[in-house]
Amino acid sequence: MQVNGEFRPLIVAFCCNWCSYAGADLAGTNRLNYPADVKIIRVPCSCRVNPMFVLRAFQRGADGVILCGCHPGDCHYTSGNYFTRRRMTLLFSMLDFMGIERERTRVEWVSAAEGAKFAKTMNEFCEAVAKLGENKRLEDLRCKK
Amino acid sequence: MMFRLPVNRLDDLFAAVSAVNSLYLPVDGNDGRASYKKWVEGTKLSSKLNTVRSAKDFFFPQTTNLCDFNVKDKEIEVIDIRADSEDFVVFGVRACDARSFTILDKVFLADPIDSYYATKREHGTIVTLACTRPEENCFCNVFGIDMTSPEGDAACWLTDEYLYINANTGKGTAFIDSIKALLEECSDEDVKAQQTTVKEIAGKLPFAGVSTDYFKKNTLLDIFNSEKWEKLSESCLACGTCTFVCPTCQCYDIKDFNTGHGIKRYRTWDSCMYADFTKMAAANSRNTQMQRFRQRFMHKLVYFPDNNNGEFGCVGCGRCLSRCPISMNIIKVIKAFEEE
Amino acid sequence: MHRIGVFVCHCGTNIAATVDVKAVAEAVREETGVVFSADYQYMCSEAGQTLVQDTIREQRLTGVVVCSCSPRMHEATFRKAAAKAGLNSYMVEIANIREQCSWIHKDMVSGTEKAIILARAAIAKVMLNTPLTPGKTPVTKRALVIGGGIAGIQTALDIAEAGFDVDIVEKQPTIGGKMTQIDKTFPTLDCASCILTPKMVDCAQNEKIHIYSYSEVESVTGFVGNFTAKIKRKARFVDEKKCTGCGECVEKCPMKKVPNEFNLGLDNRKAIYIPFAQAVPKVATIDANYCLMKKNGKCGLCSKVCGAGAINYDQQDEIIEEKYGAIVAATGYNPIKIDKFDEFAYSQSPDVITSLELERLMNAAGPSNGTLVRPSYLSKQDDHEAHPKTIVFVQCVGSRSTECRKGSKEYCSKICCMYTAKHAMLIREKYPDTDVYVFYIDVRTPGKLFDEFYRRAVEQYGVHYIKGMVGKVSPRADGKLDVQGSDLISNEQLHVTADLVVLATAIEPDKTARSIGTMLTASMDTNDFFTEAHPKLRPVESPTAGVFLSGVCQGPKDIPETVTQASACAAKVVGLLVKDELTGNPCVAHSDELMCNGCSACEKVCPYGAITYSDKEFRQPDRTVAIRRVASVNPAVCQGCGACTVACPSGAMDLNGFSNSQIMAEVDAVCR
Amino acid sequence: MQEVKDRAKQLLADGTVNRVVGWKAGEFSYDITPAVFTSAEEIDKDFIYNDFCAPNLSKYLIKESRKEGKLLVFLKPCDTYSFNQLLKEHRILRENVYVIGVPCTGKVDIDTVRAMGFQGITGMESDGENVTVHTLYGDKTVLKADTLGDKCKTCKSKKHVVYDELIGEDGEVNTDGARFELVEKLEKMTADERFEFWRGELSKCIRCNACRNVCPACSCENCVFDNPASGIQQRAAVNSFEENMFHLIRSFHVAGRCTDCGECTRVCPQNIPLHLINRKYIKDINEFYGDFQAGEDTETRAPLNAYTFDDCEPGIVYSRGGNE
Amino acid sequence: MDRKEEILLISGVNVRKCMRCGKCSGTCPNYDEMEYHPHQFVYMVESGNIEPLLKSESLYKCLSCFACVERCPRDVEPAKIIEAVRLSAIRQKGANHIKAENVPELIDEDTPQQLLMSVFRKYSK
Repeated sequence: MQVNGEFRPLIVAFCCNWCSYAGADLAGTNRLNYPADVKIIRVPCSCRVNPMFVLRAFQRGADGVILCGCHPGDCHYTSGNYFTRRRMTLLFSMLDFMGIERERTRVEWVSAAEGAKFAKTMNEFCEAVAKLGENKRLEDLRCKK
Repeated sequence: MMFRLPVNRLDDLFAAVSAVNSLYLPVDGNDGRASYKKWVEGTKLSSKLNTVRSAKDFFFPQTTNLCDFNVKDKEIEVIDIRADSEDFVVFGVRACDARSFTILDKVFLADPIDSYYATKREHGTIVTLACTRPEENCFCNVFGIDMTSPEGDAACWLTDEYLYINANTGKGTAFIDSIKALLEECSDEDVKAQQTTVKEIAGKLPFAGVSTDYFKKNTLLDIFNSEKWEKLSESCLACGTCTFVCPTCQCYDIKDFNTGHGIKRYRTWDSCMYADFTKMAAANSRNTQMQRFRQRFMHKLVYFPDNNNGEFGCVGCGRCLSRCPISMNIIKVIKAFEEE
Repeated sequence: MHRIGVFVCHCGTNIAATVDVKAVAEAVREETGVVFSADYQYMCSEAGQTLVQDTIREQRLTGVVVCSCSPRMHEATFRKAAAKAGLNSYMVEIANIREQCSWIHKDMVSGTEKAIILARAAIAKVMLNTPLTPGKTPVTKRALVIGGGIAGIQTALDIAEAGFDVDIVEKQPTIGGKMTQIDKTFPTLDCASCILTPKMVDCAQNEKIHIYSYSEVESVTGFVGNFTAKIKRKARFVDEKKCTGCGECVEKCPMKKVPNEFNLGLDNRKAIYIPFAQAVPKVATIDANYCLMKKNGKCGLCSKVCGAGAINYDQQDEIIEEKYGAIVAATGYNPIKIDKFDEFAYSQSPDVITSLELERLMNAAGPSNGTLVRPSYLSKQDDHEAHPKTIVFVQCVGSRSTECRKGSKEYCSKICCMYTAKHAMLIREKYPDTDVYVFYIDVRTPGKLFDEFYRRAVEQYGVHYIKGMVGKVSPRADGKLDVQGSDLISNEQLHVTADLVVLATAIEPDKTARSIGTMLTASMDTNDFFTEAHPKLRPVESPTAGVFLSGVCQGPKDIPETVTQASACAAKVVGLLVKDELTGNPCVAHSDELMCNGCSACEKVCPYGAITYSDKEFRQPDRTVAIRRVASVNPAVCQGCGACTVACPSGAMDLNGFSNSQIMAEVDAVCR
Repeated sequence: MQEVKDRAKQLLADGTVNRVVGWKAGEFSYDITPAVFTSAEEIDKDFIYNDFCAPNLSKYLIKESRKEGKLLVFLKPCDTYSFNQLLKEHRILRENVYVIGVPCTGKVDIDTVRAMGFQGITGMESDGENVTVHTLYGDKTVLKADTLGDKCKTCKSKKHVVYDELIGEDGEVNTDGARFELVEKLEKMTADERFEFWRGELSKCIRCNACRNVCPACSCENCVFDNPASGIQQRAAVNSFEENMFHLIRSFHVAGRCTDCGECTRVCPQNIPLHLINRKYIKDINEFYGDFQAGEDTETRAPLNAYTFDDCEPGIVYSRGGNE
Repeated sequence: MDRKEEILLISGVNVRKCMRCGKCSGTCPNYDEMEYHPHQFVYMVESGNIEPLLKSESLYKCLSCFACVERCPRDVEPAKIIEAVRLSAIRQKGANHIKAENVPELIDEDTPQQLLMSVFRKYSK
């Protein structure tokens, strides 16, 4: 998306309810800035994120997709993020294999106490995606305005 | 009137056509298979007999955007998205594919006319190319098609030295006129000679003697209720390969796609082999794969001829024979019935 | 037709300072399905909630979106408010425009723009919400405790104390567990039986507690609040109700050469036996493997002498079925087998013993009546060589080791450092002429008064602690033991001639734990310890709802820690049993049977064992009937993580409240 | 192979089975059709097992094994992996199937032969070493090794992992890793090159569903791409995104379940090397979580339904080469 | 490659697994003959303090009885480390021991070629 002649990436962040969403709340409570480009979608657990959600986001115009969950070992549901870890490692590896820029996807473990990490992660991710520019390789032209 | 052009000047011909209109012709891909590509400087005409996908794509593409609309509560705004069509030329269409347009025309140009198809037909010039080395899968002659004198707006013959061209329609004449500077008028002797040789090969093709009489002599219901369908269809995978490579299959589905800021209505090819083909609110009219399999062949061999003066809905291009994952095809179906 | 109401909160200036709330309210009014939007100072206030409720009624709203602070703050508030106005509480969605918008952005333009997008996402989601009703299941007010050691006893006592019925199933003839075999406890050095046996008696006398001794759990079905367990009462050939525990039968039994498991085989017992004097229930048990009557039908002495007529050689195993609301695993531990550790010569010399054997050798009720003797001299305790003059303790035998081939454990067994200090101290106190060496890798003494205790062993009692490991123990012809080990501090190899070597053997979960875990669908780690629902926050619950963990079955721990956990576990059980019915979380997974392939992928990833399979008949499109294996989710057990929804390739599994279509609608909305 | 035919007739005759799932001869030597045979006459007439019988029969058993009576199926070594995988997912009723393992030395692929320049192929014969190709324009003999399809060129195993009886000698699992060579080559390319490669390949897709419908791992009762409720239903690959979407999601759904039988590539009418996508998953799984061969047994958990505490982090993707 | 890496590569041992229990040295039958003991080999290689080991006679005192390998609770395999240090020392001296041009004169009828090959491999760089 171009805003005042400057490219602003659209970032979709899936956050697990118990750790990362709370971490994002904490970032807010501590007034830690990160770009408004980030739109958070709450899921019960990172393991709820279906690869098709990730692709859907790209289809609809997202320039980057990030998944945040509890640190391995801290999952509210004991094992959810372990499955996430495998699923997303393989999916992102495949996207990379298909030539989709690997910096457009990321998984980060953020606990409910890590507001600062959440903000830092989002700042870094936005910057990395902004550098890449618009998502052209997984776009659906029909969805462009 | 026959014209010719030395083979080494083919590129000049293509360049001249391209200068005016888009030109599409069969090109070899890196996997050795041919497909239609737009001609650009350096593009070479394929040496293969035919393309994997048929020339149908130019007039009835796999997906066509029909219109856009916006919905706001109960208001609907419809937007016609059709841009002005440009003229184009398809070169190198074989006799079988050329005949497919006769069949497609009967469907799409009958009342009510399909304006999307009609527009494409209007703007497209089909330049055909006679076959010289038919494949074992070819059986166009079963349906009375002469591979050595293809239909189309203009027909071509390629020999070692020359490309011969002759107009069949007014559009074809106009096409030849547009490139006349490159052509010289000539006799049709060489063409005749080639036709004789190729016809001889065609007569020896494995399926040259296949007869379709069974489907003319027996009633629709007898064929429909035959026990043979069960066995013939038992290993069908229900994929749409035969349908999608077929030059005469013309079924489509209409879908809406919500882009988030409007609806796009488009149509896409559909296949009667699919379980959800013509699925209706209540259920599906054909519940088993046997019924769906039967539908495809009944349509080509019975329903279509019944409605079109006995003309079969197949042109014998052989694509389904070479592409079916389980090697079940119309020839095996015809033969199974002919056995009786 | 949707009728959505959107309420935008100012939160004083918390939101309104960075987000143009009026513009948000206006913008969302344009959205399809939205029939009402308003902004308000404090949505969570009484007045704000009233606004929501009035609007629901006046506008006949089908869904509510509140743009405010995090749903973690006030989702419950607005759900309750909506419910009061007659709207299903799950038709409410929150757009987080405070923590995740106004508080992190400074610029009014981008803040407002983002708030509108977040509101749209919530609207898109709420349009796909469906009214949900939490399922309710009744709770059987009875608990089952598997294992009657100190963990099980404490848990049972606490549950009974709260007024609930509780059954203890113990596979041995008596409850009490490992603690009954221990002589003294650290760091106070009080006698284990003195503190344990009163608790055992309490169990027996408590009318809320029923003890199934010499019994095992055969099967468990059901789910939280509604378990059914089958308990096998193994035939002990003595009528528990009649037996008075007088011991006359034991006295008369001619079969004397049965290895006494209570004393770890250091002495013998009879074929009919009471494990120890304070056993609960104090009932005799016939060991059918040795009883002459059972083996060849000749003898019957016990039956003759039994005044109560309690002996019944024809007794059969009995299966009892009982319903429970909660189940506690308290299956305990055992020392590992160390016969593969050749270097310590455990199998070669009787004078190389495990620490638990030492407990028995030092116990007044043990095979030597409390006098410390070398096991090789048990039958000639008066010999002047009987008393060990030099004792070597070896730490970490089988613990902290990756030698799986020997049966080693990678974990630290946690209790050995302390009990070794205890043993060393007790020996030095009672037999000051004895030299005691302790070879250690590390001494680990976290715990109240623990390090002080260990230092006392060194400083007051003069126990020689050597940093290093024993490499080899070789029995000598004269019965003494050559101990070769390294002293890493002085960088020497030491050779000690010892009379007794005590191995601090690693402990492992009881062998029955694995099968019980499977029965309970409770997950276990690779070491067969039960896994907690959360390692920090839910340490006494299994991830399987209604299953609780007490004692060492969850991980190595000492007695004080075990008792602490046992009581915590009881508190959790009571918290469950006190409810008349369980209100489920309606945001659970459900399977569309028409789409399910029965492939079991979902079952494999479910941490709660909430998914089961059954063969069902389905009418096919061609009107024939086919039987397919399909999954179904028990909503009372499912916790709603959604792992199954992604594992399912056909998309048959979906999650209420976070369905595929809802999440995708949100994605679409934020990307619009 | 007469032995195969005889055994089929024998088992039919003694009532062990009431039908045989096998291969049926076609018009030419190469157009083999999977078929169900119910009598010795049918077997004598049409049954065939030779170097052209490439189709993997295991997927037919999902339906067939649920019918009345026991059936006999012939499985090549690589087909037995698919069979096992389907057993593991409870898709085949094992008690209704009698499995005979048949040996395989690689199957001749008609498209490979055509790509060698042959036109008008009216027949082929193989003696195991050489293949004689009869065409309208003359005959020629070529090495059989040169005529193999992609699935056979890098055969993963000549060992039958499940069978009730075996005809011929059992072979060995191939562990040379040759099947990953092309994947490796792609991995070494730059992201731009990989993107171009896949765009070029996937843009050929006509969404005929042949890959999906032939795939033994794609055994869903109702595929998400056919299901309007899934949100990703597709009738056709409308544009480049949907082409990617279909193949990405399909391969993810079969990741850890794909036995690498290679049928997808064999049947693709557009010659898209689809197996490379699946092999990439297999290669990644092997590298990240330890060697795993789907269908090797019926017990081991699929890698995506399992985890270890110290699995690699998704970041491993970013630390690898090939991102220039 | 520095010396430590070389030793780790040759031995294939992960010295970080050592938990300093000393059981290797507790079990060593030739302990008293050695200046540096098995646990010290492991520790010193880990800390990169390898020069003293290379100079020490201990290298050649190890009996390669593998008792330490058998007994080590963490599967560290100290004997392999000692062997690797020994190999490293030999390789260091290696170039001087045998050169390609010296090989022909060593060949006689009784010496198996294989021996020469392994000598060549072991004692030259």
